[in-house]
Order: sequence, then structure tokens, then C-alpha cells
Amino acid sequence: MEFSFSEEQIQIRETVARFLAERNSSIHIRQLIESKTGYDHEVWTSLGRDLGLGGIHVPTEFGGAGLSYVETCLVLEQMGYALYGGPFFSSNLLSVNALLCCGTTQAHELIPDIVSCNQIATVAFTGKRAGWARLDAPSEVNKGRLNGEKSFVTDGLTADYLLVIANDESEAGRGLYVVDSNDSGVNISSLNSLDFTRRLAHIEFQDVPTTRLGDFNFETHSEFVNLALVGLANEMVGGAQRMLDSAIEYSGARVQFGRTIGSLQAIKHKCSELLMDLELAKSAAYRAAAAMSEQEKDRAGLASIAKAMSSDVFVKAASDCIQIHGGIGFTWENDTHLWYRRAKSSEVYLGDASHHREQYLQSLEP
Amino acid sequence: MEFSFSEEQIQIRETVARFLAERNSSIHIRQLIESKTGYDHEVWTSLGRDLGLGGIHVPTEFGGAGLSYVETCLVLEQMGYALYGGPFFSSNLLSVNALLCCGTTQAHELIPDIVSCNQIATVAFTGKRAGWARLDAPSEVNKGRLNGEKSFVTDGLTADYLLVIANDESEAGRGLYVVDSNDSGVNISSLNSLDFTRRLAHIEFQDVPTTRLGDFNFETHSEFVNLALVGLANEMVGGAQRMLDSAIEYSGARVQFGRTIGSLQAIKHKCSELLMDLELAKSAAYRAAAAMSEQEKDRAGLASIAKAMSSDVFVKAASDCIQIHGGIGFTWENDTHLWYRRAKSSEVYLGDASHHREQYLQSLEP
Amino acid sequence: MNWNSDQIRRDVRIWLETHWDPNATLHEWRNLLVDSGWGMPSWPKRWFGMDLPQGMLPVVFEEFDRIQAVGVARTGIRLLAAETLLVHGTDSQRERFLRKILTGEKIWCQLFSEPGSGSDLAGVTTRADLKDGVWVVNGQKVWTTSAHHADFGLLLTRTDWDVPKHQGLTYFVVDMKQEGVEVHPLKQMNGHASFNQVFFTDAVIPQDMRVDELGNGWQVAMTTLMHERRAANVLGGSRQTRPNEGSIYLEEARENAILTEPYTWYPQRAGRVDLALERARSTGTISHPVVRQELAKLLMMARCTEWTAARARAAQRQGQPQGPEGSLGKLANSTVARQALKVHTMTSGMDSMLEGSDSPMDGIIGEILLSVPAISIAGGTDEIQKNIIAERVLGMEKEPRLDQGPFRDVRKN
Amino acid sequence: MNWNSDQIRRDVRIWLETHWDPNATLHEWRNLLVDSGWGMPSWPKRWFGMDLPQGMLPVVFEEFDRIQAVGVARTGIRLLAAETLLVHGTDSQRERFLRKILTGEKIWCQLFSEPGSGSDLAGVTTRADLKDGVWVVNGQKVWTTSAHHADFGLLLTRTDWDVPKHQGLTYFVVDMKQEGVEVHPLKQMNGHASFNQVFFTDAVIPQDMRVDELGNGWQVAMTTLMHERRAANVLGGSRQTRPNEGSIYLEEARENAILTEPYTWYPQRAGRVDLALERARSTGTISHPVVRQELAKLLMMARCTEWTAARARAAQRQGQPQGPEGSLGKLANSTVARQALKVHTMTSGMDSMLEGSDSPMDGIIGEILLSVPAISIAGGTDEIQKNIIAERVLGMEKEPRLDQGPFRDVRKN
Repeated sequence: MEFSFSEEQIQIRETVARFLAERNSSIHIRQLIESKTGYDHEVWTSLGRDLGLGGIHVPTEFGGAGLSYVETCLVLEQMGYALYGGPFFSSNLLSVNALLCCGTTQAHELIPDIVSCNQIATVAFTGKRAGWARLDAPSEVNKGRLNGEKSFVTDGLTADYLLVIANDESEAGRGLYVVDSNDSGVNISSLNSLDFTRRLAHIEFQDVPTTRLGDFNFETHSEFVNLALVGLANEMVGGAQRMLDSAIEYSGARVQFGRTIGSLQAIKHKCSELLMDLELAKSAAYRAAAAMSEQEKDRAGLASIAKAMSSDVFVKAASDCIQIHGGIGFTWENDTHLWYRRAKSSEVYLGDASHHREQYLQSLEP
Repeated sequence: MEFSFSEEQIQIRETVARFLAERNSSIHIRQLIESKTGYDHEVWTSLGRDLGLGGIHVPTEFGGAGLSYVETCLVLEQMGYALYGGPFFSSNLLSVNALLCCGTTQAHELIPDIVSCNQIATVAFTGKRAGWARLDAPSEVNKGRLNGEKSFVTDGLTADYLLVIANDESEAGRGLYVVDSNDSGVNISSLNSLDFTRRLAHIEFQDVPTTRLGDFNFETHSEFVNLALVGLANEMVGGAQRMLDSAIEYSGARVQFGRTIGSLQAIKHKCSELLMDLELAKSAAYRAAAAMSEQEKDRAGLASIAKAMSSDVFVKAASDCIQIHGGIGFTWENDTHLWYRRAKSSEVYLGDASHHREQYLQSLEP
Repeated sequence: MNWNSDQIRRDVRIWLETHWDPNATLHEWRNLLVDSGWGMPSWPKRWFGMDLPQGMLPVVFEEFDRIQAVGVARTGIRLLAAETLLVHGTDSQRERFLRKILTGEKIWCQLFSEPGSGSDLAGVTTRADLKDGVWVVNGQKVWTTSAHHADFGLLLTRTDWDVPKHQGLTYFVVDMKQEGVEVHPLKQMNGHASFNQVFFTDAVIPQDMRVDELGNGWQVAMTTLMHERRAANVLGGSRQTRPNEGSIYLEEARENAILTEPYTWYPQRAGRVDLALERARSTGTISHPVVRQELAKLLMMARCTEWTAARARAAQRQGQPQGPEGSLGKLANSTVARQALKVHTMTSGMDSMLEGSDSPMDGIIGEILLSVPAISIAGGTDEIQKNIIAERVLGMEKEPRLDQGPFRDVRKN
Repeated sequence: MNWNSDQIRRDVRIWLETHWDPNATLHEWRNLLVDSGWGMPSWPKRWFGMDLPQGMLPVVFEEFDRIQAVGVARTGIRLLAAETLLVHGTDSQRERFLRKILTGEKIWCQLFSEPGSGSDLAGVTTRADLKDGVWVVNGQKVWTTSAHHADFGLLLTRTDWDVPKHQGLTYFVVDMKQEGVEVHPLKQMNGHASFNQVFFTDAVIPQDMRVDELGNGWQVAMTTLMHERRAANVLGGSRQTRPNEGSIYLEEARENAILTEPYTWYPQRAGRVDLALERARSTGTISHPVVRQELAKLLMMARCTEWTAARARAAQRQGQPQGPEGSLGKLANSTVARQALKVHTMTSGMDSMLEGSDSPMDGIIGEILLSVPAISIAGGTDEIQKNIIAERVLGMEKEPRLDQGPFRDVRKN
């Protein structure tokens, strides 16, 4: 593979960057944090429609732009940089991936409305507490009725419908199910999430009527999770880049003892090390994006590298950014903590660095 | 316990420090490295006899000074600082500890000659390769005959006799055995040790006549190992202190870009962090020494803390000292690598930091 | 003269037995105490003390604790104010302030740090100008605790811009209850608002409220900070919980509640090492060897840090002055807290995506994640500590200074 | 003009098919090659080249590799010498030196670093003084590779002590085979002696061996170092192993052996990541979750470092100049090597107490333990790399300089 981006790809990245810089400023983010839904519907729809990102890697037959996962990840990187918090991740990424992965016959009914941002979907696939990876998140389907619970569901409160990964006690086995969020048997409670810009929900299902969209066996599930990991990793390196930029900018302006703190080796070397870690993590995130779009054989391992590297670097970048800002960096008014919250939250979402280091090593076993 | 040393203790420390500064200079060390035995018999005997350290923590009834393990560790700290390489560690520490631990009836015959430095003994207790902790190092006794092997035996080539921890196939079980180094069935081969100042041997026993000195059950063995760990830890923090002192001295003299490199934050902060790590490790080493001499209940855990902390800090100190010296620090003529070799060697001897972190946590289990 | 601790113990015991009344009002009791000299025995006789050496204080405190007698007010920075005035104040200032500091009637705050001068405290730009016989103050202070409760403030200002920065500072006592002083809460990233920003707009200070000489502000501030460090190392004192019989305890509890409220998150800031092992057990993550490694690192570091502090205290007991080693402890605490943050994140797994009521242990875990970043900043950043250690403990060469000469010409924010 | 790669490929192929003879002597063949211009096609026609653009070189090398034709001599620093002379040398210097550099008849060394000036290269104090029409050199150089084989040296000296340090330097070609030049081996802590110390005592240099103007030495040295960096990033070329039919290969192998000997431990210096996984398996330590973590960290870092280097190369192919990003790669390599050292220590356990024949893998492990410390020093310490990254990549403010003004007055060792 070529380790550089094409003109077109760089252009997409810059378009998104400009758009978000304007429409997703931190002032705007702070307003949304206080708002009911937590996101700006207009910004989301014009990302999806005007910029045509609603189905960026969705085949044109479903109304998508038919680009690869590489472009999708470039977009996510910029969303991470700008701390964008709309339903793009849940709906246009996770849900689209789930539907494409399980190759449902109803793709034609469902995907276009997601692509066009007419509907918000999200995927309920993580169980309660640490053991996120459990494929046996206790959700069971019996005779078309779903019972059980899911947790840490992104945008669970704003989604029009839920894509639930559940197990049919009949031999049908694990599959992807569609559930109407408004069904009386669906009990969605908001979780108090550390990351103000990515709201989470805990969902309980009591005898909810549901339709099976398709099988979601082990291979399908890991492909879906790997896509999520790689998307997340690219979003995270974007966030880390923002933290580094912010630290550099502040340390160039802040004067103590008659010199900018950026002229002190302590700060310089902290930033240099951070840049190195960031470049390594970016390489991993880009490489994994290419591997996913090319369906490379070792993509699972590459996805784990990307998540492990980006988890560490984003937390480090956000923490260093606070440290370099000094006291002001610990205040509510300073924006740094908004990214720090995203960093700490993304660090553990879908498995932390140590989990993925172990995963990677297992992927090397003959 | 009181976290400070008495006048007397500080005086012992300073006496030893002065003695070794004079009699164990690095010029002298380099001569010994080239020598056959690798140590200076006179220096060792005057440490043992003139300074009365030959049996510093040995009860007076065996001709010892009857001091506690705290004083012994203070001495070892200074030996680490000076990179002393004589048989003190093998004979006056390990062997004495083994004999005292197993409470043999022949203590009166054996210990006084060690104390007076008339004989060199060493303990053969570690097996071949990584699995050092194996109590089942394959040495078996049958009808008073020893067969098997031991490895990483310190001063194995210079010792007059060997104290071997072996297992009697009869119900007598594991015990401490005395073996004449010169017996035809004892095959001692020198190992090419990284640490020039602590020579190691691999020893094979073929049908060697041996006498059982006493039992060496699990408790005895761990007490013996813990004493070794704590002694080693104190020696290591001494070595680390020397590396820090050397780095500070050089960085205060070395001028680049019109200023001492010691005036650069990069060097300053490296040294400050090192001092912090060193102070923490020293606290652990001192605390463990007190725990051993007081026979405190949780001394095994404290010994593991001491070894883990000192392993990390000594390697860090030696590596940082090389780095701060720059190119010259990587040369043969510069003394730093002599300590670096000791640091790397001691790091893994009797278990590395990660091993002892695990040990410590197990010691906390209810 | 030679002190006899048994004699002192007898004296204080007799005095307490005759005067202590758990149902007196805090005000009555403390005034009695202040007049007796047993409230601040190490202070000069002339100023509510007994001229006792520091070494004798434990004896006195033991007697107070024995019968659970309430001591003088100690919360907040009031005692720093008192100690500073004892060294640098005028008699009339001592007359006016000391008693009501000790009785707890008046609350004080410290006005040193500014948005533009954090690490570089001597760079303060809040100005005091002498106009028509009074000092007129303009500028902004920050990181002030309890400014919204405070009656008086210890204020560091710049009165001369044409001399080197340490020489142009002057120290005042400022009346906080005046028009020119505006206090705003300062909210931290963990949601607490433990500090204030204080804005001075033509605030007025009478000349007799200047502490020590014009241009001596830096020395006075150093005295205050020295006592702050010392206090940080002691603490305790009025910490232990008391039985609730006796109205005076309720009064005291109310007093403490107000001024200790801002500090409720400080234990979380330090990483709550005390919870780590139990969390690993209750979450089952203690079975993961990798978690065990990080947990062991944490527990080892924490214990070594305690032992190192104990060694420093022992050294002080043996007469060695408390020096910059304090910076070592502070640096170690940061390291421990960061490792604790790592361990709590590991043991909580995806639950560390939550805060508040949904976060484990009733939000404690979430508060740890959001508070630890402060430990390496508050009270002097890790970077500053490392400079202090390198230059004052290890004796390494100082950095070239770029802030000499007239402060007016020094590069500023 | 416009280059046609097919045309070039045809031309070189035809030339090679007519002239290449694996049984010619290296000397015959290389002279033929040098005259043809195919040895250094990017060089000017006038100096043994063909004025081809860099971009066309791969085409030519492919053809050489296709029929395994031997190229010009590339080992050691000879090509840095040649490139430097091409830019800064006089025609008579080029006449005299270039051909025999390319044919491999003459060996060169680089004499820049000194005991007193490592990171601070411009601080060299080896002096050259003009006496009776010749330059007389006194001083000491260090970290010189192959000085004991070298015929000529690239020498950086100070000729003016009264100007700022970068302006008082002059660059010479020095004849190493003369009385005033003494070469001693310099042994490293890993037991190898890959470098030399070179002592100059009234060594003599004729005036026409000065390279570029008096006082321009720094600029010339920068040219040499730029090519050194570039070479470090390319390498390859004559690296691949050749079939042994043909006497010329033996000659070439002998030539290489001499000059590559000092570098045999460099792979160990870089940590031998390639061995890590296999070592973990063969020692059984791969079953320890803690070892697995450290191993995974290592393998991840190493792969990311390769990908990052590939990104940098791709960027260069797209026309972006190779800039200070090189420092990022160097820093990453240090980090990888340190982690590799940690992993090899863990997997070897007590066996890492050994070196030489008793050390695992026939001593490789021991050599890793003793060589890795060099990676963060050689060719510019990690600290220097971080300064470069901060100031040139991140654009952070430079440190105040304390070495300005006449070099005579600058503080030195």
C-alpha cells in the first residue's frame, strides 16, 4: 500500500476540517452539552447531505458515496479533532457497518434513510460493565421477542431505532435484530457519561417484538468490532492532534520568568515525545484503515494495534495538555477537559490498550 | 520502627565507605577484572577482620559482631556504591545466612572460619535458566551422595566449599548439604558473566559424598532467599546512588553550547526523577532490612518490594548515567559500564521486578 | 531556661479541668482560651501565647485531646495570617487581628497567585498606588480559597515597576468586604468550585494596613508560604472526630464544614490508593496478571512514598531543618496519583466512561479520573518541583535568568 | 530537457551487456564504469556522471542488479567526501580525488567530533594555523570510523578564535599517512572497537587542500552531514548478497568486509526486535501475560515506526524535502530499542546475567544488553533530537544562546 493520501483524500479531510471548525466550535459544543439531545441536527444533516458524508463508505446502490474506509477514517480523524458529537458515529458509522456486515436483505430499506440522515440508528452490542467483549451479552430472542439488556449504547436516547445483536435460542443463533426505540417494552435510561459529547444509554428489553435482519456470527461480529475500533482509533488520533496543537499554541503564548514556557526544555521535550507517539499512532490508525478497506488477512491484529496506540496517545496528549496549561488547564472554562473526557472515555471503550495488546499477540499465533 | 539510623550505624557506614573508596577504587577494580581470582584477598580479609565485618550480623557465640541485619545492609549499600566484588556477598552473607537459617548443629565448626575469613563458602541454590525460583533445582541426595547441578553460583570457583540446597529422596526431604569443591565428582565451570565484579559458576555433581547440615524446608528456604533479596536490594541502591552522583558530577563539569549540561532542564529533570525513584527504593531497602532483623510477619512482601524497586532504579540510574555522559559514557575507559553490568545482572538475579511485584501481591492475599 | 514537660502537663491539665465546658459557646470558650495562652502556647506571652518551645506543644495537645477540649480556630489560612503578622506586622495590626483569628470570628484568605503569574509568583501585576493618603488596588487574583467567606485578605501587590521584580512588591491586609472587591467562583474540570477569582477595581487600603516595609512584600510572602508548607506537613490537630455531647462541638463542626467544603475532592485528587486493592477484588480484575502488575507498582510506590516521608520527618526530629525535600514528596505523590488513575481505569473498565451517580462507588471513581490531573499542578507544578530538586537538593547549575532588571522591561504575558 | 526512462534503461542495458565482465579485476571494471558515467549517473558529465535526475537512478540500479553488475565503491564515508568535494571542492581537488574514491582505491574518514564537542559540533577546538605557507594542525578528534585504514580525512578545524564559533571554522582534506597523525582505537563498553581517536601534532596540510573559503568550514560540514543523513535513509544499493561466480565478487566482498566490520554490532544496538517473538516462544516466557504485554508493546511500536518511516519516504517521493522529521524516526528507534532491551531481559531471565559464548543465541542477547545504550547517543543524543523536533518541527521558541560572541570568550570544557 502507498503510505500517503491522494489529492482527493486530502481535500475531503480539509473540507470536513473547515466545516467543523466553523460549525462545531467549542462555544457551540458547550451549548450542545447543555441541550436536551446533545447534538445539532442541522450540523449533522449538512455533514450527511451537503458534504455527502452520510454514507461515505456505503455502496452507491444504497445511496452512499461509495468511497473506501480510508476516506471514512479521514473524516473521523477530523471529527475527533473538532470533538464532534453528533450521531455520525452511531448511525452513519456503527449502524451502517452492522447492516453491511450482516448483509441483510433489508439493506435497501434501512441504509438509505441512514445515509440521507432521515433516520438515526445505533447498534446495541456491548454488555454491562468491564466485560465488554462478551459475545454473550445477555440478550435473547425467542419467537420474535427480545429480552435482555445492553449498555454503553451510544446515542441510545436519540436513535429512532436500535440494531441489537442478540441470540436466538432456536438454532438461528446470533443475529442482528431491529427494534423500535419507542416500543413499550424498551426501557432506555441515560447514563451519566464522562464524555459530554458522546451520550450513552443503558437499555432493557422486555418481551419486545423484533425482526431478525441477518446472521451475526463470530466472524461477522469481529469484522463489525474491528471496523468500530479502527474508526474510533482514527477519531482518537485526531483528538490527540488537537491537544498537541493546543499545548504548542499555549506554550508559545504563556510567559513566565521572562520567557515563553515553550522555550523551556521541560515543555519542549514533553511536546516532542508526544509528537513522536502521535505520529506512531497515526501510522497505526491509517494503516489499519487501509487494511479494513482492503480486507487484508491480518486486519484484526492491525485494528488492535490502532486501538492500543491511539488509546495511550490520546490520554497522554490530553493529560499533557492540561499539565502544560497549568492551573488554567484544570478549570471548567478551559476547553481541554472536554477532550480529556473524550480521551478517558474512548480509552476503555471496546477494550483498553492492554486488552488489545493481548489481542494483537493472539493474532500472531500460528 | 524509627526511620533513621543511629550514630553508630552512620559511623559504620562511613567507615566502610572510606575504606572502600581507598582500597576498591575503579583502577583497582579494573586490575582485579583481569586477575585470576577476580578479587583482592587482602582487602577482603581486612574488611572481615580489621573492620570486623566478617560476621557483622553473626551472633557473638560464633565469633560474630552480633549486630543486626540493618547494619549488614548498610555495609552492603556501601559495597554496592563502590562496586566491591570480593567473596563477602557469597561467604559472609549468603553462606552465613544459610547456616544460621537451617540452624545446623555444626554452626560452631563452620561459621567461625567464615567470619574470620579463613574460609570462603558459597551457597549453590539456583537452578539453570530463568526458572530460578524452582525449589526443585534438580539436585538429589541418595545415601549421602549428591547428584545434579546448580547454576549462577556466585564465587563458585573461588569457594573452599559449597553449601548445596538439595533434596534427599528419603523422607529427610530438602536440606542444606556441605560439599568439598575439590571433590573429583564436582565439576565447576566458570560462566562468562556480564558483571565483571561478580563471577558466576555452573556446577555439576556426580555422585559426590556430602553431609547433611540440616533441614531446609519451604519456610527456611524463603527466609534465606528473603535475606538474600534484601541484602542485594541494599547493595543495589548503593550502586544507584553512585550512578546518580557520577551523573551529577559530570553534568556539572561538561560544557556544551557555553553552559554546563547540568544547567539544562532535560538533564536536571532526569536527575530529579532519578533522585525521587532512588529515595523511594532506599526507603524500601532500609524498611525491608529492619523487617528482616525484626522478623516482622510481612517481611517476605517487604523483601519483594525492596528487590522490585531497587531492580528498576539501579538499571535506570546506570542507563541514565551513560546517557548523561554521552558518547564517552559508552566507552570502555569510562567506569559507568562497570556499574551498568552489575545493574543489569542484579536486575534479574533472584527474580526481576515483575516477578517480585507478583510475589508482593500474593503476599497480600488473605 | 529549661522546660519541664511534666510541669507543663500538670499546668495545662489543671487549667483545662477548671475552665473546659463543652456547653459554653465557642465564642466564650475561645476568648477564655486565647487569654489563658494555652491556645497558642508557642506564641509570645504578649500575644496570647506562653513562649513555650515547639517541642513542648505535643504535651499540651495531648491534654486537650484527652478531654476532647476544643482548640483555637485552625481552619483555612487564618493561622498563616496570624504567623505572618507575628513576624512582620505592627503591634496595632496584631492588636486588631490576632484575637479574632484565634476565636474564629474572622475569616481570612490569601491573595497571591494571578492569572499571569502562577509558577512565577514574583511576577504579580496587581498594582497598589498611593493616592490621597490611601492605597488604591487594581488587578486580579486567582486560586483563592474561601474568598467569598473572607473578611480579610493577605494581598501581594506591585508598588514599584522600575526595580527588579522581587523588589517592587508590597504586602497588605485588605478588607474583603468593600465595593472595590469582587469575588467570583472558579469552577474546575471536575465540577467543583473550590476557588475564587478576585477582582480589584480601585479597592482601597488604609496606609496602616501595609505589612512590613514598602518593597518588602516578597520576604513577607515567603514567611506566609513557609508556614503553609509546614502546616501541610503537620495537619492533623483538629482532624479527629469528636463525640457529640456538648453544644460547642456542633458549633465547631459548623465552622469547619464551611471552610473544609472546598477540599472534599482532595483525596480523589491523590488517587485514592486506599481503594485500589478492594476495587481490583470486587471487579474480579485482580485475576488479570497485567492488572496485578500495575496494582503492585501502585501499592509499592505508595508505601515507599510513606516511608520516605517518615524518613524526612525523622530527620527533622533529629534537628535537620525541613528543606526542599518537600518537593521530593510532592513529586512522589504526583507519580503515585497518576499510577492510581491508571489502575482505577483498568479495574473499572468501561465503567470509567461514567461519572456521577452512574460511576462506581457512588461517583468516587469518576471523580478520581477528573481530579488526578490537578495533583501535578496545584501548589507548584511537577516541573517546578524538579527544578527545585535539581538546583537546591542536587546543587545543579541554575538556568540563565531572563527576568532581571526593571520589572517594567521584563517580558510578560 | 525531458528524460525518457525506457531510453535510459536501453542505454545502460546495452552498455552493461557490452562491458560487464564478472572476471575482470575490480580496478579495471570500476575505471571503465567511472569513465562511462554509469557509475554515478546523477553526477555532472564533467565529473564521471551523466547529469541524470535523481528520479532516474532506480532505473539504472535495477539494470545493474538484474545482471548483478558491481557498482562503484560505496562503503564507508567515501561518497560523502565525493559529494562534498563536488559542491565545495576545487577542480584540482576533484581531479585528484573523485576517481579513486569511486574505484575504491582510496579510503576516507571523517574528522569532525572531538572529546570536547559532541552535541555542540561547532565548538571544535582542533586548530589549524598557517605557518610558512602550510597549515599546521594540532588537536584531537574522536568517534572516527576506519581512521586506521583511511588515506585521507575530512577535517573540521578552527582557524579563527576571535569570531563567533560558527564563523571561525575551516574545512580541509588531510593526508592521514603522515607523521603528525596518530590513530588509536576507541573501545566501547560492549567490547568492540569500532571507532578511533585521532591525535594531530603539527600535522601538515598544503594550502591547496583547503575546501571552500577560510571560515566557511561550518557550511561545508553541513553539506557532508546532509549527505550522511540522506545516505542513512537510503542504504541498500550494494547490500544484497551476490552469487559467487566471478572473481570480481570476491574482491568486492573483501573490500566490504574491511569497512563494514565496525558495524557488526549495530543490529544489536537497535534491539533486535526480529528475535523478540521467537525468544519468547523458545524460552516459554510467551505464556506469561506480563511478558506478552511488553512484547506486544515492542512489536506494535516497531511496526508503527516502520510505517511512520514509510510515510516520510512517501512524502518525499511526493516532492516534500526530507526535513528534521528524520529526528522523529531516530527518537522512535531509541524508544523501540529500549523496549527491546526490556523484553530480551525478561525473556532471558537469569540468562541475561551472562555474555559472550554463555549468553543465549551465541552471545547475541548479551551484546544487545551492552549495545542498546548507544542508540540514544550515537549520531545525536535523544535530547538533541527532541530539541530539533521542538524547534524545527513544532516551531517552539529557541533556547537563549549562551555561546555567542568571539569563540575565545565562550565558556568551554
